[in-house]
Amino acid sequence: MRGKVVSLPEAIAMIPDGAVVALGGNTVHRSPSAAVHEIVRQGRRGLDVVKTAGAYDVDLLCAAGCAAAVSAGFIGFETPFGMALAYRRAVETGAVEAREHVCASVIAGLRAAAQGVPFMPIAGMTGSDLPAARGFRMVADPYTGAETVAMAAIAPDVAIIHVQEADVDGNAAITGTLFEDVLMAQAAKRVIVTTERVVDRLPMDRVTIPGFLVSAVAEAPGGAAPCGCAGEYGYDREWLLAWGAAAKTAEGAAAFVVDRVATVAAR
Amino acid sequence: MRGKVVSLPEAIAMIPDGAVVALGGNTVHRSPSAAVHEIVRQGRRGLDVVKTAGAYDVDLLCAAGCAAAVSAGFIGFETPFGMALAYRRAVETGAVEAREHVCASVIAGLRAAAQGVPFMPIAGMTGSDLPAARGFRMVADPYTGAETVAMAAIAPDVAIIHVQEADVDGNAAITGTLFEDVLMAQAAKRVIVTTERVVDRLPMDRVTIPGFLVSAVAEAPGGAAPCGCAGEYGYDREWLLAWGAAAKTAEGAAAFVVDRVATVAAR
Amino acid sequence: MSEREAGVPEQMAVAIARLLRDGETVFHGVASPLPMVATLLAKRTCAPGLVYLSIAGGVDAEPGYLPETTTDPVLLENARARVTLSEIFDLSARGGLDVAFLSGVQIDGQGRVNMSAIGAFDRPKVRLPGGAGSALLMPTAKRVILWRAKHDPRIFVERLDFVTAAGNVDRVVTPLCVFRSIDGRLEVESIHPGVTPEQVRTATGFPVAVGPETPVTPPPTAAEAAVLREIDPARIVASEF
Amino acid sequence: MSEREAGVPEQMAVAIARLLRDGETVFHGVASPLPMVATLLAKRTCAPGLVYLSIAGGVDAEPGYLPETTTDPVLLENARARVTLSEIFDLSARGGLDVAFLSGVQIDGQGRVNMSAIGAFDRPKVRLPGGAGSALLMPTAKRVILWRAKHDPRIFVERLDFVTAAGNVDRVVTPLCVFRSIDGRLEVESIHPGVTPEQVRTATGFPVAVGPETPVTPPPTAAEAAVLREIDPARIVASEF
Repeated sequence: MRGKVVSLPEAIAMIPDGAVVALGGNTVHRSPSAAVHEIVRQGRRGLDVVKTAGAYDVDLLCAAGCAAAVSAGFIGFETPFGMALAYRRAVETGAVEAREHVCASVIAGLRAAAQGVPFMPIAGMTGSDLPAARGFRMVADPYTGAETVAMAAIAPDVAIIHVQEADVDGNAAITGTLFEDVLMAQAAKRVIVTTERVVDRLPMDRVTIPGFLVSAVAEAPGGAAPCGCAGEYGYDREWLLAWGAAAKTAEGAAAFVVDRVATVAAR
Repeated sequence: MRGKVVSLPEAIAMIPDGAVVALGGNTVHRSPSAAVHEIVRQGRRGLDVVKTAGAYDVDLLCAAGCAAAVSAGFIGFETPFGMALAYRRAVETGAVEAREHVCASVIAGLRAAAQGVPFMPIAGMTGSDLPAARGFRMVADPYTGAETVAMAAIAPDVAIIHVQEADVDGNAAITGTLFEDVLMAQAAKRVIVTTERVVDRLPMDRVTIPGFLVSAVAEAPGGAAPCGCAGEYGYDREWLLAWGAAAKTAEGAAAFVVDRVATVAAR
Repeated sequence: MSEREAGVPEQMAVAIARLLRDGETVFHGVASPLPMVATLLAKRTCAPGLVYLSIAGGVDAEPGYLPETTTDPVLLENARARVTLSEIFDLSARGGLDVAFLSGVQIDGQGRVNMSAIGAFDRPKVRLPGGAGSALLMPTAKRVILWRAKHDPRIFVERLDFVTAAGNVDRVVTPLCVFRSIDGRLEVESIHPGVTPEQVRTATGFPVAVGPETPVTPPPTAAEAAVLREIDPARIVASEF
Repeated sequence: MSEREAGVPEQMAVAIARLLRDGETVFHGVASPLPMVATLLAKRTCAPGLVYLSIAGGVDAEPGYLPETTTDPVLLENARARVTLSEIFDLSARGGLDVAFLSGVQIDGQGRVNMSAIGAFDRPKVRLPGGAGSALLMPTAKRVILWRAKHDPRIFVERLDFVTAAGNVDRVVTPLCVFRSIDGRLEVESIHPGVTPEQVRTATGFPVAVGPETPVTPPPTAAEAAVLREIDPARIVASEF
């Protein structure tokens, strides 16, 4: 192997404390869990985690003390797995700032960064307390005077995207739902791709993220687990339920992080 | 056939005089030429034609008196075929208004419409006389005060997209370069798809425009000609050179329109 | 007998499905088993031409089985096309989405929702998951259908701790009843079979007009029940209970 | 002997190719045969790791033949990935595009271009095609390389009728010379073999410092010439002449 391929620890070592880190995937699907586990192992601190809808990844980063802020539209597991209790506790104790977004406003902020403009107007939001609570400002259309909320650009320092296949040059192929991963790759200053498999060469029409946007490729078989990875494996029900049970208390969550993540080499 | 399938004349009959009409494709590639020929035959008037980079389609609509305005970044044939002489003449005589854009500002305007916001900030444009000449206004980022040009939304009344394959429900598959066609389909109030072939059912990953955005599908084999259609046929060099020669004079262009378009049934 | 055993999930699913009309574009997001089942049911019964969109990106998916998580890749199976969540938000933002399914941890008498915080937003007693797409979808989708698998006065409140989203709420479907938004207020449209007006009144934190004259939600027809059994043999419809 | 026969196209192509650096992302749009050939040449010579983007959407396409029209679908052949023009504009807008190739009907001494109109913009004597992407690309791409296959004082003018675009012009390559932008002014960097300083001076409508001391553009090397013959046997490189 050559090109942009590095080990997962090498890839994660690129991320400084305090970085704005966008995570691909959605709830318990195609999250970059192996990368998140490695972030925990490396003891990264002060991250601002950007995601539309997060679950295990964000919850774990909160439990392990890696996150200082979470910029997301929704943080919670899907129906069988309940709430994100570590995230909730971290916000309630003031350890983590909940920068609540609409999923669509995360998208708008990423779009602004991807398009090289300082902000993006966004529809809707009327009647919501969010703009006032979050300091979202209004902008007037210079042609009609019509007002919309303006979302400030969100340019992650790093986007971490887990994919099914990538080549050594970083061309990456996502199977199944794309979520906001392509947009994250465009908006971020650097892109780390973790991949189930490094492959020789992908047909053009399979590539969802072009290699020239990608800084590093790390092979991470099973790298979405315990979340699912379309076409590869489903989510790990036992693991997620165990996490949900452990996360009921700070002590339980801490023990889980030590036992199943911090002291265990990459799966 | 059933679903959204109509004849090409029926599809074009949906377009009223004075409509804002976005045309897919780019220069001499995958333009909806059969639809343009039918617009000429039906004698539509007063159209505002939206395109990033147009050639034969826009030139012909100007020659035939169908266009009142052209909103585009570039109107000209590619190297072997020279300038768009009918467009040029129509603008010089005042018959057609050249609403010159940057290709990127057409995209920004379509994005605003697609995203349901009145305008879109756009990077660049500094040092250009275009904003002043075209009345493009500035907008200040409400967070930093940084100023960018604001593009007013461009919501075409109709987008006409020529594709290689579509099913009866309007799911459409473009082979080769997408150009701005998907965005046009999102921004437009109605979408007319002309297709080389109506097919039974397309695999999900082949579909570039989902059928729920499409109002009508018209089968038009050879429907991009004399422009090329990726994977199907190249551009018709003889036709384009003949048009270029005819378009040198108003009389020549008029005769060409009568002989090769107006009095000829759909190819 | 639990609500789950008593067929309340099925009652809710049919009540929701009947709200969907042929040809509408309909969207649900994460953690939405009831809307998923109801939409697939509607497509097999009252609204065959409905366009079914989900956060998984499927357009008119025909999943081989129903998943517990409604972001699941199986919701792309046999889809006619694939769209991104961004495209769905855009569709709604420009007025092209007919129905959005949303929910709330708290729901008030105007059909507004709180998904953000109990207590102060900045220093919450309970931090909630967040409103996902609701602050964009509720004001822009033509109709919003809210659902909750639980109906008690801590959910249906007089006053929200925080308004995460507000907008075009049309109906709210609960285990007890269907609310309809009339002139910006939720009114009880029908109560489900076996539910008393008193139950609805005491379970609802805002004042509601309900009495013996209130219509009863028609129970699932034999045909609806049969389709439900066919598309959802594992009773994912009951997973929220 | 015409310029075409004298190998001027090849001289221009190698002069352009040598401006490209390994690892750069490089874009050309419509009607750009010289940049297309030069970029493919650079990738085979001085800049193997260059990322070649075109309006056809190909990322590092390896076309089986070179097309006359540079929006041609053959420019997707053997590409590593496919991008849209929108994505390329975005890339440039956010500072990620290293080199954009552009041209002008008129070019002034600051390297600004007019692609819009001769005469008044609103009532033009000659309506021109329009600047395509240049008003976005010129201020945002890190470097802009202009080229024209013709060099006369009606093209290289003291004063533009209209400034369609202005920005980060680095070099301008013509049949006679290479201009370099220094402190915002075009200066003659080298004149092509066989061209006299006087020819450059009289062909240029703005004042230029050129004389016997002006360096001569190195002619194509044997290796460059061989690669050119291999990738462009039909001499598409000469199609603009």
